Amino acid sequence: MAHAAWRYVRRNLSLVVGIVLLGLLALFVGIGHLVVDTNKSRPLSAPAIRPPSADHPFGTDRQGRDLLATMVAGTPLTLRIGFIAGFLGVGIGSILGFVSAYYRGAVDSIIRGIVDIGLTVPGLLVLIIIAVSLRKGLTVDQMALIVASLAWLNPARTVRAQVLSMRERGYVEVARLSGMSGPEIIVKELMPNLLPYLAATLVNAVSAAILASIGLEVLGLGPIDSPTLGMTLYWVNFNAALINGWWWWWTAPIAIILVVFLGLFFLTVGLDEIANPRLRRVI
Amino acid sequence: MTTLLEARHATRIFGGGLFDRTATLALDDFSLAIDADRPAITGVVGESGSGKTTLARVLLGLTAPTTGQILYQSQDLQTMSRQGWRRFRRDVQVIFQDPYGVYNPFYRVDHMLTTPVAKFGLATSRAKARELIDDVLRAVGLRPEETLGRFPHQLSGGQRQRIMVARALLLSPRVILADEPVSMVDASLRATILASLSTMNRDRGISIVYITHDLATAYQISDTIVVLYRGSVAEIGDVELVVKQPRHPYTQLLLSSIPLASPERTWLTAKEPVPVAAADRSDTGCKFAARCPSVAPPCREAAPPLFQTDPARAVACYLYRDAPSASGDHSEPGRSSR
Amino acid sequence: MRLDYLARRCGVFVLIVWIAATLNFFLPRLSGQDPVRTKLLQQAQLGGYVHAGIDAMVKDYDRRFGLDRPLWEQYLSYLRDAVRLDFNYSIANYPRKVNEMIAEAVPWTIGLLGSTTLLSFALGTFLGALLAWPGAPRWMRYLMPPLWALHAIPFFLLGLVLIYLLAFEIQLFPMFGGYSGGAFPGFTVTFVWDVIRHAILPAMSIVLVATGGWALAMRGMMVTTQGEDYVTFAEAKGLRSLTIFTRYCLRNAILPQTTALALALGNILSGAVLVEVIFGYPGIGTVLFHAIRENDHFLIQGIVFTVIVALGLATLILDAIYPLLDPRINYRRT
Amino acid sequence: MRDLTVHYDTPLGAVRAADRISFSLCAGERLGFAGESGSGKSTMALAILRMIQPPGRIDGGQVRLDGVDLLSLGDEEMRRVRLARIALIPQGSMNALNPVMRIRDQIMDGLTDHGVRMSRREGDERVRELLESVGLGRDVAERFPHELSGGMKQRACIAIAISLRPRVIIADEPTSALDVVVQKQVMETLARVQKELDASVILVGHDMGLMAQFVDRVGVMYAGKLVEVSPVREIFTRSLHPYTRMLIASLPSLEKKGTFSGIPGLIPLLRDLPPGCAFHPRCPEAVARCRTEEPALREVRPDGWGACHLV
Repeated sequence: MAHAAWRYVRRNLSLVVGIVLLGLLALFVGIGHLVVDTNKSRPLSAPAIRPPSADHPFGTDRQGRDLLATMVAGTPLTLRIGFIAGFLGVGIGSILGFVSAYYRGAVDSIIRGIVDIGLTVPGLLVLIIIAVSLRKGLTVDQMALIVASLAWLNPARTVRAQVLSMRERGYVEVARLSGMSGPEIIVKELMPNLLPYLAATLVNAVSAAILASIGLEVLGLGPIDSPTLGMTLYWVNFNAALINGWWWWWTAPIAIILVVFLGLFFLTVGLDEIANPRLRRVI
Repeated sequence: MTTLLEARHATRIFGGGLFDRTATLALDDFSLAIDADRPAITGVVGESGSGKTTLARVLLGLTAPTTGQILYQSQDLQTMSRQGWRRFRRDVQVIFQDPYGVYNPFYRVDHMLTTPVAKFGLATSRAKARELIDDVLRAVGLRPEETLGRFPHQLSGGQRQRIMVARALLLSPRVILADEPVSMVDASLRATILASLSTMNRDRGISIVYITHDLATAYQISDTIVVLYRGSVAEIGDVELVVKQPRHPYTQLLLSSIPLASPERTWLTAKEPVPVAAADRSDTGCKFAARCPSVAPPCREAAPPLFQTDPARAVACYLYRDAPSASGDHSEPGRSSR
Repeated sequence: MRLDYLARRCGVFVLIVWIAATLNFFLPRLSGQDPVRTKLLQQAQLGGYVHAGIDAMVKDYDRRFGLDRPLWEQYLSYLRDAVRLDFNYSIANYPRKVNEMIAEAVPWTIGLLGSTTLLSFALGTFLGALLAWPGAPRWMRYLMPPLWALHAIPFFLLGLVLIYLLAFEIQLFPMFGGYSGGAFPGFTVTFVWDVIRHAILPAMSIVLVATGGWALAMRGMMVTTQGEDYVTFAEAKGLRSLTIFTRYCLRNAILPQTTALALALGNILSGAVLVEVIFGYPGIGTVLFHAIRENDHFLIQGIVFTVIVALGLATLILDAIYPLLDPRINYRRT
Repeated sequence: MRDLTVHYDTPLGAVRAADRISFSLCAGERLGFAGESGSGKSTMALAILRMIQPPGRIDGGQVRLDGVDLLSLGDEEMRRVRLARIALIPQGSMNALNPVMRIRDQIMDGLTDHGVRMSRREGDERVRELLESVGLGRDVAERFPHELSGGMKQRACIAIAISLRPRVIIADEPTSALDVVVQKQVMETLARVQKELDASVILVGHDMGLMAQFVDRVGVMYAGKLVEVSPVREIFTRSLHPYTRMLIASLPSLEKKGTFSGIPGLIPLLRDLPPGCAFHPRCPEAVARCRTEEPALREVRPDGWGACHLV
């Protein structure tokens, strides 16, 4: 059994590395919630600007937040934004992708037009305009919805491309001639082959959503009082932590963000390899 | 003569939309009738780009003709009721060309057979369904235990194509449309599959439309042959007449180009190769004019209609304009002319 | 054929410009009340630091976008201004005009963004091609994993790390800003050198990340191209391996790479905005950051519109160049 | 060629795609290799040009051209032999021409990489000459591959193949996927060009009709082995191997109906070949000896080689 497991690991190295990284993160947050008192992540709950010490392993920031508590509380919030926006994006995107690729006609050209133009427009700027307009106290979930508003563009494009190529295959025609209806063909014939691609697209969308949300937060457009990773970086920049040499203040969020992105990246590569084995030789 | 499946002046144009000026005429005023009473094998022969596949898709109702009608039991497909379509889908089956693209890699090959059984309710119980499937597999020369339960990539192209034939057989159809069924299969297996097609026609009374680029296989199993050139019928008639005494210059060119597997060396003539005229897609006149050795002025003005040169053969060529013109609307091959 | 293709591409560009203006106009109005008006009125009542300009602006704003005017009329006047790149005054630093401030910041962003994107694209593509070439030196193999891992990190994160390591600890480069405080902007050698020293860290944080991405994509494309029939035939023709590498593999693999560049411009710019904010680099990003902080709606809308249009232009240029690379494009309907 | 053997490493172990192939080719002769898919005919042809890509590898044997064993040459020497002395005409179905290069450049780069230095004008002249020799107009030089029809692309490949007047032309299924009328034109061009160069041609294919009308001698391959080599006339009248006879019988003729029949059974998988003669499970004339002992290819009659115990 061990040999087979080892062979599987060797074949899908990227996938395993991705899962391990995200597993570590989940462990950190899980144990953190048990061990650390997360409401210490609120301002004035600890002496300000303390380098990492016994009672504050990650040190404290200028507003008196215990950074370990902030990380333990903030990471799940950022991930939540990523997952909500990612799932919404892929959900809407794949439905639109499916419909436009399978039913073609005017619907297809409209969706294709929106997607092509939408992707050339820099997403962050549009999100800024939206966030600025909504200005009154954003919550984490509202943040997710804002990011989701553009997160569906890329999934729509990739799913449409996949379905278009599959649709020409013979087995869709045979299914139709065997009496299967349109939706049935989508679910029974196209969907199973699409799952690996969908999974890779989902992980991509989550990663892009997290990046967008952190970007907005760093610009100060995030949920001001929540301890998400992006907001922590905003305060780092706001208080010029770099220049003042408070290195511990930004190392923690950056380390965690790195683990998040590397984990998701390896996961995408791993899933891509499963989606089309030919890629396997490339890595 | 009651017709089973019939194309009446079917034409299909691709492109030609708002921006796309290059409209391609895939099928041009094509008429063909499959006889309901005497199931026969009709061979449709044509080069690539002659509209063979478009014809198959139009007859299957997968693509609607731009003008003209496709009738099944004298009902137009466009206006047929849902009930009518279900019957049409069951009675008219297909064998596709590519044994690799026709199988969904996600499922085992059984999926190709179990789906029609379920969808058309061919069997009351699972055992009955399995029995039905085993029969058709044996009918095409495959052993069920060696074939079922396998994934497509575990079977050879020949085996997969035979499963496709079995699938068509499963629904005991009245017509089978075979679009290049053996062109991607090895020579040794080609004969076996074509033989099973002709036994299906002979024993089970299934009319077959055999679409191919290979005139020799068409000759071997067809009763009637339609020679297609860029979407329109060049010559149509009894297979012996058309192959042994070809009338249309294009049919003659086709026959002379086939290298025969015999010791006599007649194929490689030493004459200078015919200068390949750029295929000018002139709209008016006979489409073959540009390449025709006996082209004449009338050929360039208008496309020649079908002339009934023999009781069982019609040719679309002005060389035979003194013959009575075949009944344009409804040319039944193999029937004595009125 | 070529003109038809270009005409369609220009059509898309005009569409992008129209969308940019529409987004700018409608999105703020999503939440019912017009945020610009509320901001202006707030500013006027403040009274604390009264500056006469605000009242003039409020009157001017009401004249053009007054509540009595129907929405579409407001929209039309907004469109007219947008096309003329006139975005009114900057609320926060009146009397400076918005397009004045943008004009100042744009060259910095183009300098940083343009150079880093081209550099990382060229370097990444060349590296990716080499990695797929059997004749490449062995040690190249080990270059791939670091580049690859770097590719997963957002630009501005690497920026933070670089500032700490190369500016704070080792003081090799300035930590902040586009040029030293006292320096007098002008085309003197010292000033230019000073600008370059300031731009190195931001540039590095973009190039190091983007290069990995291009290398990975190019290597994938090269591997597929090497499997193509025309490469096998090229070998059968006894061509030199360098000829096959450049004129057969590279020349074909570069096509999808260029399309990917056109698609990636949007993301690259979003990343660059954040890099500028982290480094306080005087480009569009920092101006936008301050505009957001001070709720300067006119400036925000001006920047967003200009950037979207600029990207639309860049994509149009790339689309115009593409047929030169791929002769088939003239005949194929895009 | 003496005992050429080619292996392919697959996850399920090494597969012998070509097994001890031996034959000799005279100057100006047309030798055909017929066989179905998986018979190893294309592998053998590519092995001559030493173009077997990993996971394939040539394991033994010799390929001598004018006395020089090509398998012992260095890579650079072998590169110079390709096109100059042995040229390949690719399969008709492949897109063998570089889609982003004009035809003229795809002819010229073959010449320049073999050290042929000529001015632009001489180059254009040479290209025009080559194109005309394969029946293509002068304007084709400036065209891109997607602007040419299937037949024209294949003739352009022939022009490239003969650009350095090679001694041997290997045509690997040159007209597969071409219509029968275009096929005839392409083969006529190949015949004329071969005569002008007095080069010899190896035609690899599965269409026995094409073999009958084009080549002088035919080698029949089955499951990686050469089972018969005979002059074309004798192959069709008194062949030495049951598989050849059944292959010919499976060809639909235009003379009489109902004369062609398939070969029962399945094409064997190269990784688990039956013991003894690989064809014995499908051979109607198989005897006990066929199941145990593999028949060697021997000269049964003058210039007639067969690998069958019954002959």
